[in-house]
Amino acid sequence: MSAVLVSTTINDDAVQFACPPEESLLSVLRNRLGLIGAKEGCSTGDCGACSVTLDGRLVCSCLVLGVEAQGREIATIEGMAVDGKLHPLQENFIDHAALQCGICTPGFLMAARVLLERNPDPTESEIRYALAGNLCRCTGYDKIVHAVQASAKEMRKLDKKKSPRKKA
Amino acid sequence: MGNDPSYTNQKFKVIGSRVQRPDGVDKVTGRARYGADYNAPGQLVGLFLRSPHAHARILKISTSRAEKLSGVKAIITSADLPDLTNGDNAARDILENCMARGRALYDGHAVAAVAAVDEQTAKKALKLIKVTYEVLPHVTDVDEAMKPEAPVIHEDMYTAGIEPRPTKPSNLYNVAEFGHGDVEAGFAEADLIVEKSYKTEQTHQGYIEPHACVASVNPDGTGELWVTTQGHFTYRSVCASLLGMDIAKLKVTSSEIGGGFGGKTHVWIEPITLALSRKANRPVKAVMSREEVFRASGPTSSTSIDIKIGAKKDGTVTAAFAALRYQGGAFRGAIPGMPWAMIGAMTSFACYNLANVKSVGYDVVVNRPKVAAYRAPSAPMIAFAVESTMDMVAKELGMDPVDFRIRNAAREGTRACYGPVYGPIGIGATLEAVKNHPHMRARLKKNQGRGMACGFWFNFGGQTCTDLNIATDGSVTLTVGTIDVGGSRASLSLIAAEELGIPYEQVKAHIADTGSLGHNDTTEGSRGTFSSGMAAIFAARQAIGVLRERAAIMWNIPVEDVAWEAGSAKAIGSKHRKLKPLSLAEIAAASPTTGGPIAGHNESVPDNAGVSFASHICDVEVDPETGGTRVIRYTVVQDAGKAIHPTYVEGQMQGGAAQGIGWALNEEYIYGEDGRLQNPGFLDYRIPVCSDLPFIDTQILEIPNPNHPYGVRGVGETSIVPPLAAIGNAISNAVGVRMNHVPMSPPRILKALEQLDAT
Amino acid sequence: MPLVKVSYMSSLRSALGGAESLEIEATTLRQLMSKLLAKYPRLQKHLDEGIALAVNGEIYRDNWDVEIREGTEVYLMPRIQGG
Amino acid sequence: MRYEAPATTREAAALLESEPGGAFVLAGGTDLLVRMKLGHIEPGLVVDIKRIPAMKAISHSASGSRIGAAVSGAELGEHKGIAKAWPGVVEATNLIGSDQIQSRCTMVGNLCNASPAADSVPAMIAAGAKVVVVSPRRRRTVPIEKIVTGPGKTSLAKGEVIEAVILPARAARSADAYLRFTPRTEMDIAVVSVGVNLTLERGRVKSARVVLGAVAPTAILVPAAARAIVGTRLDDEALDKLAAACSAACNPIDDKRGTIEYRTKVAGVLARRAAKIAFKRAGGA
Repeated sequence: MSAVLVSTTINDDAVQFACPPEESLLSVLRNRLGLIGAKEGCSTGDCGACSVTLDGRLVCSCLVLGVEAQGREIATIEGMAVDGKLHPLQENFIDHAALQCGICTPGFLMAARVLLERNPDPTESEIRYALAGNLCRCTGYDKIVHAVQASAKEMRKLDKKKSPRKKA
Repeated sequence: MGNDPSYTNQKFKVIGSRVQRPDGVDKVTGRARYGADYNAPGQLVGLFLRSPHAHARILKISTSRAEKLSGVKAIITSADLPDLTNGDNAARDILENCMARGRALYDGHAVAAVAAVDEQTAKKALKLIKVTYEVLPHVTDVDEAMKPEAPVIHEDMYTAGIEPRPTKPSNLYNVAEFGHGDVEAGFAEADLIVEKSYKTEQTHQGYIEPHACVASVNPDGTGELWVTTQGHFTYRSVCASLLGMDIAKLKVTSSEIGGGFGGKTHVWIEPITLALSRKANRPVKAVMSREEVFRASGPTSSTSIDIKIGAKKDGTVTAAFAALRYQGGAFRGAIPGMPWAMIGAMTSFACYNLANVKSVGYDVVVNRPKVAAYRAPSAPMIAFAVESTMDMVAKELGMDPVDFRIRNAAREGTRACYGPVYGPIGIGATLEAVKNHPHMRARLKKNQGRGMACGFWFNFGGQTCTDLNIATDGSVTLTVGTIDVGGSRASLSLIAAEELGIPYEQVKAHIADTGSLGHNDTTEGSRGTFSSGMAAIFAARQAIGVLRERAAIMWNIPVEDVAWEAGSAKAIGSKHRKLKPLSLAEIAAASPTTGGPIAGHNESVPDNAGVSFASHICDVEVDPETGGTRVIRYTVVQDAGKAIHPTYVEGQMQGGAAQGIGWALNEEYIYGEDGRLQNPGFLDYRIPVCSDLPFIDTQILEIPNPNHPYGVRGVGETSIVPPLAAIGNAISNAVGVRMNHVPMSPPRILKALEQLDAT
Repeated sequence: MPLVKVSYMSSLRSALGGAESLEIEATTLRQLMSKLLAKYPRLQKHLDEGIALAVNGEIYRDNWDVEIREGTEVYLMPRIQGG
Repeated sequence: MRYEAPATTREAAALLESEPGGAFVLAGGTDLLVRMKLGHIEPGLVVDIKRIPAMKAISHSASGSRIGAAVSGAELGEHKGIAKAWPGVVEATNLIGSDQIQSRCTMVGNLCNASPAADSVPAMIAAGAKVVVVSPRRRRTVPIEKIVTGPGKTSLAKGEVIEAVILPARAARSADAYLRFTPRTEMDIAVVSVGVNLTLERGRVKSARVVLGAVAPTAILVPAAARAIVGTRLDDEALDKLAAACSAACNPIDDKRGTIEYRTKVAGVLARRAAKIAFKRAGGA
């Protein structure tokens, strides 16, 4: 089991690591790079707690090999707040009590961010299906859906402010 | 003032406001550290070898080949764990559950554990351990286990609670009876009697974070344990006693907890991980896989229940009877004196005012994992049976089910089915709220139906120890020993701020490790905010006493002349008119020269967390061709006593309801003929996903608990009790079938529909 | 000293002399329990397994310094736990 | 375990052929990594095909579509042309798992995992899809239904790798649909599933293919079910016959996900519903 050297980009930073080829990206993030925000809830892709993005697509990092990251771009929860400012989704998850124990929260935030990037004005049903790959056992999802709805609204407003011409 | 817990009906400044939780930023940025997020220098990886058999004698465990594998540092079997339990049956059961002693009692029972330098080595070592089993006959079903021909799991198990004591051992370990009046006479009085039998399958708490810990034991007998738990003080005392350590020499630090719901009130891998560390003389980290969580932690009882209810034409229930058979896994109840069926029996008819009532709980062992508490443990199953039958009686009487329940609801002065007489309680108020709720008047379409049901839970207080320290800038540290499972750090900070008269933002609550406070009971029984909240009130009041003394020193006046109002010391009396009030921050700033740090402390046993009631309304839509059922609208009405942080109270209600919905429709342990668990994963153990649920509406009622200064009652558990029956009743109203087997999964509903068509 | 009516779950009946309830004089729960134990030593086994006391419906698992008033009913029930 | 990420299909095939131990293709990894994690397999070699351009490409024209074996479910779903021509195939593929799984899973992976409950397989068989199988020395085109031979088993020889799925040209007035039953709305495995593909002529079904999933060791094409609706306007009688033919074709097992009785009954229910959807999509009224 010889380790493979991998060069990749994580949260816009160039990163190198060595890992055995069978090691999951989740394990690399958590155990080699100290990025503990992605959580291991099942290791079989059924809970979504380990969600990160790989070249902009949402994936379960437990179902990606570390070696597959070669030359790719990875984003994790640790990169969501920029320059010390929380992302609107992060703000709203706190404001709306969309978390209790919080173990699922990083995964939900990653999934919700991808959703809103692709669909800035989702219906309740679209939100529920987009988040169906993330299990939460504390909240009954109620306040999570509300937080995503509030974030979508806020982000659309911000977007309009940033590019007022779009409106016309 | 002082330490009087009586309700005072005071006006609040910050209590009831929806502030941000102190752990929020850490949790949305990925910085919060859970059980698996800690590493100790030089740590080893701990893994467990588990029985593939439901019941087997362990003839031999050969570890020699594994021991020789390079990188293996310690192997533990029961031979390494002398029985130090000294006749304490409950402790011995815990020890045996953590590591099989001569017999494997269920699929997944640990038989050995390994500590090695890395996961790959540890996995290899597990494969090199050779266990020779003699497979024994097994039984996993509760009714089968009670049959005379069933294999007897424990040769020394003689049924307790019946006289004369049986002469033969059996799987029935306890019988407990509750009730009052004369049920036979009550049934004779009835115009109508409905009898029905029910079954509920085993469910799991389904917390997303698996059990995880890092243990480090030193040769001098001291040790540390980092662990995800609902009760680190309890883990400390249990682990220390099983391993022969001094309690005070084991420091347990609780991580953030990724859900527990009762499942993290008991130890599983922790004592063994400590034992591995002790043997290897290195820190050991052990994390359960999801499969291990399902196979070898503590799910609920599966049950079999008979109900009989008699009523008069006017809607008065004349008698009620329940027989409850609950399996507790391969062992007696989780804690002494607490068999699961007994608890179920106690809660059975607690919502009702009954002249004649009897509930008998039969506790049974089977070859399944040791049952643990799950949110209002034992109550949802019996509530499913009772509340389903109540609806059947209402229907036969031609009465509205809500009116029927209101007519029979327990009230102040009612003798509860579990014995005592109630003080002020909220069941009637939740039922009236349901009756008047707009949800009850919403239109339903074809194949849709509405159901409602009630639920009860006790709630508990317990041992509590809390510190409050004021820094020199006037900010306040509140140090508690009850694990925060749902936002209690925010609620407790609100309480401290309320008492001190300062803004919420000025208080920071922490969970202390076991070295920093006296014993705190586990966060169970909906006690976190209730008991630590009470202790926070008293600690704050003690600190206020100190603040007044310091102000008196600063002013050089008698302390009796100093009052505490709105966060400041005020000098009372006309002679002190010139003295301007001193704020908490000003007094704190002067503290180094007025006597040193300012603190308050409280240790107490705030008992009587106030019983709690809830009534739920549920609409479902059933696909009559597939039996698929969707919950389309859901409303929770619950008495919270006083909601300290209403948003988090809603969160408890919604979370409990969602768990109940999962239990009702799809969640179940499925055992094969071979006694092995077939669905130990989140794919086939189907907890609700986001798209399965509607918004869950809540209505908080506030009927003050007379034994808490603010009127707080426990709120965390009751909400899981009514959903099973509410959904069953809704299905019945949607498509006309009375489901008596939970989960009410599509195949079961379709079968019931076919049988209905056939008749 | 107030006269207290003590009732209990059926499994305690034989340990407590066989009647459905009994009366005893006590000012606190602790005093009540020590008097009961003195009179009915078989109660100790049940106490070891866990007993909680309900005073007018309010359940006390540990805090037995609660004062009892005249006419109070004390109910002996299992000491249980939640999740 | 060795990891290789070759640049061509032939290289991939050569690597798979020369590995003496267990050699596995890694596309999305959503089944492979689970099996590795649970200890069901211990590969000696994993060949990642995502860096092979032919495997990542989608082409679509009037003469048919070619979907590379490493194209993810999400990428397929985003291809408007294929989604319009083969809504049933695309829906079925998009039902595999959550959004997270969709980012990675592939039709070919779903096929080669050889689960009787695979979502995309009944829809692909109904569509008359074929796969391009490449070995170090040759390349052949095989109908989908010839690939899976039983639970977890395929007809692929050592050194063979699937490069792409070929969907035929879409005839006028034709459409497909796929339905499955799962207890949850998402994150679930089909208890029963049905793919229907049909072509209309003057308002009547001219030809049809009906395929059932999760009711037999492999997905099964049910010619009797197709016959039940050919020549009809999907009146109730035809639908009843369709349902009966589907139920009759079932050879399911009792397991943790469903009973024989349940699967048999619901196969017919879903077939009716799927046929109606396909009929409507094809312009039938």
